[in-house]
Formats: sequence, structure tokens, C-alpha cells
Amino acid sequence: TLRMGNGGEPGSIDPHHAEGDWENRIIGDYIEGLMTEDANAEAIPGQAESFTVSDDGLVYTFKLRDGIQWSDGTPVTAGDFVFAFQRLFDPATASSYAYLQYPIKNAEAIASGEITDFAELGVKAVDDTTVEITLENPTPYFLQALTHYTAFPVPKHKVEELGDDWTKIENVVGNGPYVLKEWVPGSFLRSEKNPDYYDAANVAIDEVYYDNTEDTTAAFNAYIAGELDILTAFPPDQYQWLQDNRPGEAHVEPFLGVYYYVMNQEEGPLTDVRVREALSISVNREVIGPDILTTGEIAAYGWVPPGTANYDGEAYMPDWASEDYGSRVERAKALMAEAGYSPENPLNLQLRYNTNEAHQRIAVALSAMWEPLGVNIELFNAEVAVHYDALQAGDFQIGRAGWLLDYSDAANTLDLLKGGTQQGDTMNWGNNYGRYNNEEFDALMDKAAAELDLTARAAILHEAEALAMDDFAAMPIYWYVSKNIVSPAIEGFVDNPSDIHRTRWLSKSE
Amino acid sequence: MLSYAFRRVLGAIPIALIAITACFFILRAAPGGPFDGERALPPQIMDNLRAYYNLDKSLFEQYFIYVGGVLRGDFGPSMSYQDFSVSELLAIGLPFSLMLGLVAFVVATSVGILAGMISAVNQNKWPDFSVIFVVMIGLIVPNFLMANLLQLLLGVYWNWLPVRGYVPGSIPHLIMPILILSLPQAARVARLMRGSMIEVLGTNYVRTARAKGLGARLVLARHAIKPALLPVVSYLGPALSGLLTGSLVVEQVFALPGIGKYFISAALARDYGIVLGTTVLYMGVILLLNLIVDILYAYLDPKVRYR
Amino acid sequence: MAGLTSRDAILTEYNQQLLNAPKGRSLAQDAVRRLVANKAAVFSIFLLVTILLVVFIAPYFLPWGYSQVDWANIRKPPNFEAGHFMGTDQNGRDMLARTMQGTQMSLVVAGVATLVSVVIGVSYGAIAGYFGGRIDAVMMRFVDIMYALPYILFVIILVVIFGRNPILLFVGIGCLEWLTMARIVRGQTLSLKEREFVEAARASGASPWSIIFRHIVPNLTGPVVIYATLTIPEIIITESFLSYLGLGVQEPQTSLGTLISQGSEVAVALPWMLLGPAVILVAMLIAFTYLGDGLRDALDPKDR
Amino acid sequence: MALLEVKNLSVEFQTNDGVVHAVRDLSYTLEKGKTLAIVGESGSGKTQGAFAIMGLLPKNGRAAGSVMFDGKEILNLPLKQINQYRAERIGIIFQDPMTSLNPYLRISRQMTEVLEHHKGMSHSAALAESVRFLDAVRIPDAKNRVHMYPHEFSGGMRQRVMIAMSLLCGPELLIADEPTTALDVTVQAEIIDLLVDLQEDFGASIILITHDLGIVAGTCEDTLVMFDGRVMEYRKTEELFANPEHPYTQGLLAAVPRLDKKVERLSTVSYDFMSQRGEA
Amino acid sequence: MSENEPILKVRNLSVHFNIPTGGIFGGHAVLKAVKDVSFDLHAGETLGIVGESGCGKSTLSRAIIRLIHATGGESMWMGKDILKMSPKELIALRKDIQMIFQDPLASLNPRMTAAQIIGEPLQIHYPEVSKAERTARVAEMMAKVGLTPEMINKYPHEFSGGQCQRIGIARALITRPKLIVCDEAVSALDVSVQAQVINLLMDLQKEFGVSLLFIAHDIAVVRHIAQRIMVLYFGEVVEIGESEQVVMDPQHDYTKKLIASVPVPDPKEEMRRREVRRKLRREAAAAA
Ligand SMILES: Nc1ncnc2c1ncn2[C@@H]1O[C@H](COP(=O)(O)OP(=O)(O)OP(=O)(O)O)[C@@H](O)[C@H]1O
Ligand SMILES: Nc1ncnc2c1ncn2[C@@H]1O[C@H](COP(=O)(O)OP(=O)(O)OP(=O)(O)O)[C@@H](O)[C@H]1O
Ligand SMILES: [Mg+2]
Ligand SMILES: [Mg+2]
Repeated sequence: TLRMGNGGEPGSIDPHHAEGDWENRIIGDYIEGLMTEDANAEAIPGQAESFTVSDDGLVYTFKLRDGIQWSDGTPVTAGDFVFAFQRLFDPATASSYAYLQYPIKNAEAIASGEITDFAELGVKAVDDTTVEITLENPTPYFLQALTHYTAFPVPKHKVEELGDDWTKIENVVGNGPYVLKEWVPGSFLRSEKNPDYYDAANVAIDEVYYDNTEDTTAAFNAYIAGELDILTAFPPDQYQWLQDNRPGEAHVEPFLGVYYYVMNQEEGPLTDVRVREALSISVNREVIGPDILTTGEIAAYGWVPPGTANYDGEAYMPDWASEDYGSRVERAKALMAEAGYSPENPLNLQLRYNTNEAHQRIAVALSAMWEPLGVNIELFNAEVAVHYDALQAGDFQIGRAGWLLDYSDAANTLDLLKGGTQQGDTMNWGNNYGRYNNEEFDALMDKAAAELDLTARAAILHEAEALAMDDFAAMPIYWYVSKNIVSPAIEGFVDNPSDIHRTRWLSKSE
Repeated sequence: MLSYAFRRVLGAIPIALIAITACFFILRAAPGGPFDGERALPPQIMDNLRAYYNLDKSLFEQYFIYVGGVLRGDFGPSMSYQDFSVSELLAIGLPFSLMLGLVAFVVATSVGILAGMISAVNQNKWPDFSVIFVVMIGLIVPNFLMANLLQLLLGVYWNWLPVRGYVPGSIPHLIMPILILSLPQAARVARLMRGSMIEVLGTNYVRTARAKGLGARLVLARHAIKPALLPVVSYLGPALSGLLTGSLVVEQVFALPGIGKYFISAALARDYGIVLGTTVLYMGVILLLNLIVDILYAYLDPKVRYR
Repeated sequence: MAGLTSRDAILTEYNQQLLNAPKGRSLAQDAVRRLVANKAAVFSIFLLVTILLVVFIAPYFLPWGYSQVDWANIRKPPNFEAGHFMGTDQNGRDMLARTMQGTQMSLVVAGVATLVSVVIGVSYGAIAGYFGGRIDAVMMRFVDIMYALPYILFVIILVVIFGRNPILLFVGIGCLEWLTMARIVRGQTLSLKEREFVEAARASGASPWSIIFRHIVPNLTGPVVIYATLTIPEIIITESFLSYLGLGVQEPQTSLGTLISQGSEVAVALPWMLLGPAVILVAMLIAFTYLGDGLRDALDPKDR
Repeated sequence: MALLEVKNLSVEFQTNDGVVHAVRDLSYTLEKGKTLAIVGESGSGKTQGAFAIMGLLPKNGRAAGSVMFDGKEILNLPLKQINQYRAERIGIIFQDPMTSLNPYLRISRQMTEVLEHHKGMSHSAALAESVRFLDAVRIPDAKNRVHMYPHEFSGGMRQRVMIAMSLLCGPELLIADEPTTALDVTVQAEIIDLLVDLQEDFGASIILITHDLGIVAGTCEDTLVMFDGRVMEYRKTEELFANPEHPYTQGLLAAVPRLDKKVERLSTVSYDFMSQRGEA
Repeated sequence: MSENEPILKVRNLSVHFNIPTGGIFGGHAVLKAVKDVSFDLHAGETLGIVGESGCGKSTLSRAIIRLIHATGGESMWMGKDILKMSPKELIALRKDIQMIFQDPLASLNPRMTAAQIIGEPLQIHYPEVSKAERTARVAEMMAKVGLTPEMINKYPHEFSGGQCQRIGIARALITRPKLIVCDEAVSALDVSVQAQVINLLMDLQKEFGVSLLFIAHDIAVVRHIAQRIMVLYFGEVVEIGESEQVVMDPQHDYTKKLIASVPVPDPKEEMRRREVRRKLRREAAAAA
């Protein structure tokens, strides 16, 4: 029995409604897509036995394994996959993460209601065991994207019979290594090993509890008392204690994500690039990971997390990063003076962050770092809904944000800086909260999207990254790390930048 | 009295309606929506979601759809727990919360009343001070800290009780939650009880009871408790409803399947369905409890009459 | 007025006694005397005054300010050489300075919010209870509705309407806490208004208002004083929760509740972050408790 | 042997304005089966003197001196021991019937508990007995009324309930503190007769505190006159009425309004005697 | 209003109480405490009300001034029905009518000092009176009812029964009302203080023309103070007339018995009477 401190309470175990990583951990255990992750979270064939890709990179053909079946005994067919993708994009399903599969042909048009005939979707069943997927554009990371739960099949026979109720614990069936057995909302979900899974022989753990561990302090206490085997998050201040008392159990590893501050470039003092530069270079990123957060987050100077796939080439590193911190501060003061600010004539800024211990510490540290420049920071925290409401509305000066990559590809972060699109009479800035607007950058991004050659594409993306960072389009602060605690009894837990560790690869010595 | 109760029960319907209405519009007036999260969703997806939950209709249409549903006993869908309807979530959580709350309530009131009486009888002597000190610690130490300390002490270091978690049917898992829930209420009951008991002990009718040679315990149990309970009883309504629903911290810390967490977390997530559903439920609980308290009050004090 | 047998004699004698007789006193004056006689209450007052003086004056003499970051000492245990007598937090700020600032904040918030809740709760409850009938029904159902509505939303909207304002925090919390007070007061009033002395007051022509505020409310002081001291801990916690939601005290300022909730998470790893604030909180609230009980006893003329 | 022997009893109250001496140096003896009347000025310490005997003084009161009951000292006994005397051997009728009856309990409860507690009777037997006593004090419709609450009774009826309650156990000593103030004379006469009958049947002793000198004249062997906490005169009733010695007693007797003599103006006691005794 | 118009005209006043018979269904019996009582009271006059304990005297007096709800009838004060007055008028009326309650301690607010209690009506009805003067008038009033100055700061529970009663009396008299309802106002007083209070009342009456409704069981006192006496029996008026006439020539059986039972402070006479009563009772018992 594995007891996993799974984080929050799952909102949905329907792959088309799920939104968080704790849901991913559950869904990935009971449903498997065409592709799945290995212990390193690399894409490997899952329900598909093998696949071929056309030369233009647009058509993927998957051959399903023999004898795969849903846990109620119904065979898994290509039709289930076609049905699943159609359901994913159906506007009536209202799946919030459907856009992750937009590379599929006509997906976006169907989701937005422009095309109503689902047969036009680029997912076809050639026969019962062959699935053919056609893309809009060649997408180098598509196989990785197929490991995401949005690409998972759903049991057509169940969904047609029960509608959204198919995920009720008494109805739900899956095709993955585990079967869901029990769900006590607020407490835990329990699943058991699926004996009919094609690789059942190699699945070591026979029962999994996904415990609700919203309260990390309590979960940590439970781990120490031996009640949990894995924690997917822990209070950062315990790291030192863990290293001292439970060496090797804490797994703090780079994780594909960037923690950053956005600066409002639509209006206000931050439209002045000198001010942005001054603020950015006077942040001593090297103290944040080791001293403030203590979990050793790595200082971020660029925009694409190290280790991101399809991004060969030298990581972006600005010149000032290697400069001595003291002289950086002096230069920042000078820049501020140029922009007309000084300690006598201070710049008053509001810094917004959503309520969270770590965000608060960083905000406090940064406002202390900016104080010598003659910048007075008013800290303004708010709950998540209010915070992001304000960011999206552009109602802020400096705001905290973060981005965890949906899949390992550089465009996934760089897209955050793309200019807004006109929508009716308002601009839609999407996730570009700082409203960075540079046509040159947008052009580079478009060019990269059309580039088939991965190396060439990477080069273009590097160029775009450098451009935006030299513009101080946003202020990266650190690269996220994943923070797991794994009991010594667990084997097979491999650290990886996607922080995905499927239960089928784990084993436990009782 | 019966007709009074009957009228109160009937009156509950318009009251609940007012509460729903107020809640509905307050909810919509609050900034941020149910789909505002870390990342901005693409506009079409947003539109699909809004259509899915009827949020694209006018506010009044939404309101009438909702009220119509409630009248049919359907509280609509939850936006953060899509696999459940609000009714289902409440139906799952309520029995547990009820059980936990009632046990904690019984513990709290009995401990509180007893402690209050002990300290009233020993007013301003050391048993008074020490009893009050002990019970007040349960209130003064915030519940999250108390939970953490108890977990560390009883769970981690001494290993007497499971640290957290819910195992259906397991009593040890519930001891700490009940303790943490009931301690603050016990403290409040004890203090209220102490005060009113002292007041009652000074009355002439208690003197009469003493003159009857009844013995200290009987004087307390028969003559002093009833009047001394009056202020406590007024507090019991809020106390019990607080126990049934105010267990956010306890539920989160111990990962229990109650409904307490919805009262806060749903409001923060702007999960309109759950917020409205819990408001209606809570309203019902409060109206019922306060009715019971009012009737209990009239029973305790024969002079109190309601029209 | 003629004819009282020994009227003149009595009156002259009486006038003489009148000169030596005590001046009229009120319940409040008597209460002060009795309070001073209560050892626990006096000790509590002493403790509270000490805390008050220390937290408001001592910060001027501390080497570090509450928002000052000491980059050389982040999350360090007490260190006298560096001037961090209670250690530093994860941002390298002096815990002693922060504890004092937080205590200031919590004292002010608790004081004002308690006052608001007592004033509103007592008047509201006494009025509902005294008039009874339909007025009572309407007023108490309003309280019931207020109980049921998710109050966080109220506070969020208040902030949207009025902006961020510390006064709002007091009002917000006070408005939350008065509900239970109103219910308790209303219940007691229902009993009290049937007492004969209230009838006597009515017979002598007291208006409903003066009956409520001169006859009923003074007889409620017991439960009111006690419940008021019971709301203080609740207010301190509610404040930290509202601050957590961004509706209250704003960093770098802090409050006792916030310090404790932060300290609770690191109880084992960084115990000095919890210990100081917790000790102050417990000392302060226990003092309020004994003071409350002492005040109750003092305001009860039958008790001494 | 005297049933009750009070010696140098004094009662003091601690107040905000200093010490109040409610009773000073009170001494008297009461034989078995006899009745002692205590009369005196309102506020002269009659009630508190009686409370001291039963250990019922308010919190701020202190009693000193000696009270021998049946040969044993009972003043300031600890609760456990004094409880063996209360109600069972010494009954008391309180002066203020409204506040002395528990407004939250039915009369039945308040009466039966005495019998259940001291006599170990069953509830139904105790109830029947209570009703019998209520009948005896002429509560109309006692069978039903016994289940009512005190506030549903008239002032006089409450007083009679108090009387009935104190008689339930047949105490050896009954302290009756103005037991008939709220009763009209017809009922009063019957109540007094009832007390005297009980006394004759069971040999109980009674301390009767009253303002009604008429009752004193008719029932009490001895009379004690109090003023300002002190004994003014303590003698056989007949002698006292025939030949009052103390000016206060004289004044008191003269002040009694009489049906058989019509006066223009009621006379009051002149307090001259105080200056004579130099004690004012 | 003509000279001879009564200031208080009570007509067919009745009061019924619902007595819960228990059970949650709220069944109740009706107790008719006051039945169809009518009488007049003139300015400067005292009407004595006597009657058996529990016959409805207190209830009647409370109903007249609307402290409890009357079931029917009217109570006209200077031509206006008190039972129909608005709350405002009622408060104004209280200036003219004061009441002394039967239960001395219960009718005093336990958290007010004697001085505050006595001064309150003055404060309510004459807010213009300065604090110093109010204190002086309170002290004067206390002296008149025989309370000493050092008692001003005492609380009700620190007083003896009779002292409490005198506080109640002082409170009722301090505003010099036109009508005072005295419900057993002197029952807890020793004869001397009682005489002092009664003399005081009569003096006030002479000087200011105060009217009194005087409820008492001591018929000698009633005869002394009242011009007329009304006898209540089981809630009904059975006799009403000039005091001398009622006392000297009682008509109703109850009144006769009442007069006959008045004790006299003469031991021999009392003993004799008791023997008579006892004999009668024995005979009755034997007959039964
Ligand atoms: N709790 C108390 N604190 C202070 N003084 C008190 C207290 N109780 C009584 N006294 C005072 O003690 C004195 C005696 O009171 P007590 O009740 O014995 O009088 P009493 O003779 O019974 O008078 P009455 O006939 O009016 O009942 C009074 O002057 C009274 O004011
Ligand atoms: N609140 C009440 N509820 C029910 N019955 C009541 C209530 N108040 C009075 N009564 C009844 O009404 C009747 C008259 O009571 P009331 O107090 O008027 O008598 P009274 O003449 O003043 O007698 P007393 O001389 O003993 O004071 C009594 O039988 C009494 O039991
Ligand atoms: Mg007395
Ligand atoms: Mg009466």
C-alpha cells in the first residue's frame, strides 16, 4: 500500500475537467493515453503499441496494443480515442485545458464553435486498433503533449450511457494500471492494482491512497510519524531539518517553471525601460533560493527554464548577471536618477501578490532590495481570485506571477510575452499580464512556429528570448524546484524536471 | 408554543429566500470569478465554461434559474468539484459534520458547564483560577497551532494517536479533531456559566434552597443550574452551528470529509454553487437551532412567553 | 407640610448627618473599588499595562526596526551580539521588533473591534429582546441571515468599495462578532424584562429606551463583560485570517495572529519564531480573562 | 434544657461604606414548645439575627457569639453539618416570598424535594403531602395550583407556600420571619392557629418575627423587642403588654392602629430615649 | 372637567389569566382574577381596597394603570381611557400616577443604589431639576420615610424588608403624583414607621390633594387613611362604601369575618378569641 500525500482535493477525475497536478497523479494511474511517461517522465508508448509519423510531421498513426480493455472488461478501441478527443473539444464539455491539444487539426475551431461537425477533427479511427491524428502544424513536442491527461481516452460506452456521471466512483472505469475504488471527498481516494492492465506483472504496488494534504504542516507531521510514504510538497522551512535528520528523503529538484514579476508596461512609471532595468538588476537573486526560501531555488535571469526540451543552445544569460552586486546597485541608482527618481524624490510603487507565505517573503525581500534606489513599495496581497482578476485587468504596477510548463517546450513560456489580440473593442492580453508589446518579438515567435527543423526553431526562440529579456519585458526571479519527500522504503522514484512519477514505476519495501 | 414553533418554521422559507437572494448578489458583486486562476484561459474556453454554468445569461435570469432549482431541491453544479453536484457534496459531508459537531458539542457543553460550576462555587479561590486557566488555554491557543502541537506531541513524539487522516469507523482518528473543535467552545461555555452561576448563587431562592438543607450539590443541580444556564443556552445556538460548519481548520488539518471547508474555500474559489448551497444549508441549520434554543429558553424560564 | 410628630427634629438631625454622609456613588465607582480588591484582576491589569507600555515604548530603543532586513542574519536563533534578542524571521527581520509591532496592532484591533461588537451587539440584542414580538422576530431573523451569509465576501466587497483602510478591518470584524453578543443579550433581556423591577420602572414612567439602557443593560453586564473578553481571542485570529486574505494588516506590518500562524508552521524548525508571540498572546489573553472575570464580579453589587 | 440558647450573638456586614453592625449582643433562650416573639423597628436586625442561626448570612456578613441548639453549638458550622439541621430540625419562613421562591421551578418541585431529601419519600407521596399542606394554609384548588410557578400566585399565596414548605418536615424549631405580612386577617388568623396547633401537637418551638403586635399578644409566651440591633426589652409577653418598661416599647404599643379607637393622627415612637441613653 | 368629576373612573374592568396546563400543545385554563370591577375615585380621596389574599387586589391595581393587560373594561383617567392610550401618553401619565409594589425587594433594580432608585422618577419626569437639587430631594424623601443618609449608596439586597419597602414608597412619592397606587405599601413596616409613612401620605394628601388607592389587609390602617373602602371577594366587588360604615356595619359575610378577625394587642383578649375559633373549628371538623 502506498500512501501518497497528494496535495489538494481533486476537483474532478474526468480527464476533460481536471486542472491540477494532484488530479493528474490520480487520473494518470487509472487511465492511460496513447503515450505515457516512463520513470523519467519521457514519453513512451502507452495504450499504443507503436506509432509512425509522416514526413511532414503532420500525421501520427498509432497502433493500439492487443487485448487492452477497460476495467469493466469492455475492450479499448480506437473509437474511444476519437470519442474522447471530440468530447474534449466539444464546447458543451467546457474543458478548460482543451487548448493544450490545439495542435490537432481543427481543434481550436471546434472548441470555439466555428466548426460544428466533429468529423472534421483531425483524429480518426482507421480501424478498431488504429488511431490517426492530423495536426495543424508540425509540432515537435506533440508526443509529449499526448502524455497529458487531456489526450486520455474515455470509455465511450460509459460516457454515452451516463454522461458526466461516468466519473462517479461507482461508475468509473479506466484502462490504466490502477482502478479507482473509493473516494471520500476531503479525505482521500483509494485505488487498487488493475489485474487486467497489460503490464500488470511489473506493477509492484497493489493499493494506493491519494491523501488530501492541503495542510502541508499536518502532512509533514504525518510523514514524520510514518503515516505517509510520499509528500508532493512540504513546508520549505523544514528542508534544513530534513537534511539534518532524514538525509536523502527530501527531493528538491529543478522543475520546469519560472517564478517572475510582471511590470505593467501599458501605463505608469514602468513603461520606462530604465526603471524596469534598474528594478531588475538590483534584485539579488542569489540570496533568494538559499537564504529566503532555503530550498535552493536557482536564480533565474532568462525566460526558458533550463532543461526544457527542444531548446538546444546556450541558455540566455545577461551580462549584468555576472556583474558584482554592489556595482549593479550603483548602476541601478544611476538609471533611476536618469529616469528622475532618487531617495529624495522616491518612486512609489504597489506590489501585488496573492497570499502565500513564499510570495510574501519574496515580496518583502525585494522591496528591501529596492529601497536604496529610492523605491517605496507598498505591498498588497490578495486572495487568488482577486489577484489574478487585477492582473488580467491590468490593474497593477508590479505583480507576482508564475508559470509551470504544460509540456516541455520553450514556446510554452515564450508565448507568455506575445502581444495582445484585438477582441471586439478590448485587447485580450491572455497571460501576458505585463502587456509587453514588441512586434519584432511576435514576428520571431510566428516564425518559430512555422519552422520544422528543431535546431533552427531553437535558434529563433533563443533570439526571441534575448530580445524580450533585454527589453526587461518581465522580471524572472527563480526557476521553480519540485519538492518531494520520499520515504526510504520507496524505490523507483526518479527525479525529473516534469515532476511526474507514475505509481507503476514505484515499489515499496514493507 | 407549538403554534409559535409552527409559525417560525413557516417563516423560515421567506427568510431562506432572502438569504439566497442576498448571497447571490453579494457573490456576484465580489471581484474575480470562478475561473480566475493562475493562468488566463483562452477566450473561447472561457466562453464555453460560462455557457456550461449558465453564467452567460443575464444576472436575473441566472437568479431565477437558481431559485427555481433550489425550490426543486437542486442546488446546481459545483465549479470546483465538477464530479459532484452541490447537493451530493453536501449530502456526503453533512452526516460527518453533524456527527463530529454533535460529539464535540456534547463534550464542550458538558466540560464547560462542569468547569464553570466548579469555578463559580470556588469563586476567586485557586480552583477557580486554575480551572479557568486550563479551559481558556483551549480557546486562547489558536486552533491551527493547537492542532499542530497536539499532532507533534500525541502523534509524532508519543505516538498515541494517528497524526491525521480519516479512516471510516476509526475512533482514534477523531479524538484530536473533536478535542480541538470542542476546547474553545468548552472555554466559552465555562466562562459564561461561571458568571451566571455566581450571580444565581447570590439570589434569595438559592438561599431558600440552602435553608432546606439540600446539600451543596443538590442546590446546584436543582436550583441554580436552570437559571444559570440561560445565558449559556443563548450561546448554544451559535456554538452548535459554529461546530457544524466552522471546522475549516480541523477538516483541513486532519483531512476530514466534512462540509466546514466549503464555507471558506468555496467563497475564495468563487464557487457560486457551493457558496449558495452552503448558505441555504447553514441558514436552515441556524434557523432550526435558534428555534430550538428559543423554545428551550421558554422552557427554562417560565416567565418568557413568545407571541 | 405640617404635623409630622418630630419632623423638625428629625430633619435637623438628618441635615447634620447628611453633612457627614457619603456622597452619591454609581455602580461604576463601586466596581472600581471592588476590582482593586481582586488580586487576580489587579495582577492582570498590571500585566496588561506592562505589555502595553513595553510594546508601545520599547520599539524606540531596539537596535532593529520591525521592517528592517538584516541580510547577514536570516532565520537565526536569538543572537545578542547582533541585537536580535528573539532571533530573526525568514526575511531576516528582528522577531522582537516584529512581535512588539504585532502586539500593538492586535491590541488596537482587538480593542476597537470588541468595542464595536459590544456596542452594536448589546443595543441590538436588548432592543430586540425588550420589544419582543414582531420586532424581535424581524431583528433576530436578520441576525440569522447575517450568520449564514459568507462574511468573507462581505469583507472583500467592502474593500472593493472603500479601498484598503484599517478602519474597515475593525468595522468588518466588529460587525462579525456582534451577532453572537446580540443573541446572548437578547436571550437575557427576554428574562429580565419580566422581572418586577422592570415593571416598577415602567410604572414610574421610564421610556422603553431608558428601561433598556438603565435597567436592563446594567443587569446584563455579567454575560456581556465575559463574552467581550471571549471575543478578543477570536478577533485576533479573525484579523490574521482577514490579513491573510489581504483584507487587513499589510506586510511589512504584522499582527500577533499572523506571527503565530507563521510560527506554527515552523514550530520545530524555527521555534523562536513561535515562542515569543505565543507567550505574549497567552499572557495577554489570560490577563484579559481574569480581568473579565474580575470585572464581572466587581460589577455585581451582591458580590464581594 | 432550653432548645435554643442564643448568647451574645452579633452580626456585622462588610460594606463599601465600612462595617455595619446589624445585630449586637443578642441573647435569648427558647424552651421546647414555646414561642418567642421578636418585634422591633424595621431594619433592627431581626432577620439577620435569625439568618445567623441557620448559617444563611449573605457573603459579606459575619456572625459571632454562640448559638446552642439542643445542647450543641451550631453557629458557623461547616455546610455539611449545618445541613443536618436545616429544614429537618430548624425550619425558616422567609420574609420576602417572591424572591425566596425559585421562579424557575414549579411549586410542586420546590415542596416535594424537601420531603424526598429529608424523609426519603417517593415523589407521589411527597406530592400528596405537599398538597395537604397547601390545603392547610388555605391555598384554593391546591391540587392543581401546586403545579404552577411562583409568579402565577398572588403575594399572599406565595407567602403561604413558603409557610407550607417550612412546615413539611415538622421542624423542632420554626423561625417565622414576618410570615403573615401579606395575608388578610382572616387567613392570618387561620395560619396562626395552624402554627399553634402544630406546636401543641408536636411540641415545636417557634421564633415569630413580626410587626403585628396583635399576633404577638395572642401567641407568644415571651417577647423580645429590638431596636438598632440591640435588645430593648425581653420579657413575658403578658407583662410586656401590661406594663412596657422601655420607652421604645411604650411608643411602639401606642403606635398600633386600632379598630376600636379612632384617632386623628397615628402616633410614632419618639426617639428621645436614644439621647437619654446617650447612644445616638 | 367639573369639580365633582372623579379623576379615575374604572368600569367593568376584568382580567383573565391563561394558566398553561402543561404539555407541548399549550393547552390552558382561564383564571378570572378580576371580574367586572367598577368604581370611582375623586381627587384628594383615598379608596381602601381590602379582600382576601389572592382575591385580585394586585391584579386589579396593575390593570388599572396598564402594567398588565386587562381583558376588558375601561379605566378612565381624567376622561381618557388609560387602556387605550398611546405609548407617549402613557409615559406622560406615569408622571401623575405612581405605584408602590407589594413585593419590596423584587421591585428594586439590584444594580441601582437606593439614591438612584428613588431619584429616577424625578430624573425622568423633571429632567430640568439639577443633580444637586435632585440629591437634596432624594435625601429629604429618604428622611421622611425614615431612611438614614448613609444608606444612599447601598444596594437593595443590603436593606431589610421594611427598608426596601420604604425605598419603594420614597420612589413613588418623590414626584408628587396625583394618584398613588399603594399595594400593601406598609405591610412590612413596624407600627411606628408605618404610622410615620401613613401620616406622611395623609399630609401629602392634605397639602396637594393626592388621591390614593390603598390596598392593605390591616383594616384598622385602611379605616384610618381611607374615606371609602371597597371589599373584593374572588375578583368581584362585594361591598363599597364610607369607611366608617363598612367597618361599623359590614354587609357582606366576608367583611364581617374580616372585621371580626382583626387581632388586638392584648394577650388576654387574643387568647380568648383563639379559643373561640378553635372550638368552632373542632365543631366543624366533628360535623364533617
Ligand atoms: N447584605 C447586607 N449588607 C449590609 N447591610 C445589610 C445587609 N443585609 C442587611 N443589612 C442591614 O442590616 C440591618 C438589619 O437588617 P434586617 O434584615 O435584619 O432587619 P429587620 O429587622 O429584619 O427589618 P425588617 O423588619 O425591615 O425586615 C439593616 O439596617 C440592613 O440595612
Ligand atoms: N401572572 C399570573 N398568571 C396566572 N395567574 C395569576 C398571575 N398573577 C396573578 N394570578 C392569580 O390571580 C389571582 C389574583 O392575584 P392577585 O395578585 O391580584 O391577588 P391579591 O389580591 O393581590 O392577593 P394578595 O393579597 O395575596 O397579594 C390569584 O389567584 C393569582 O394566583
Ligand atoms: Mg426582616
Ligand atoms: Mg397582591
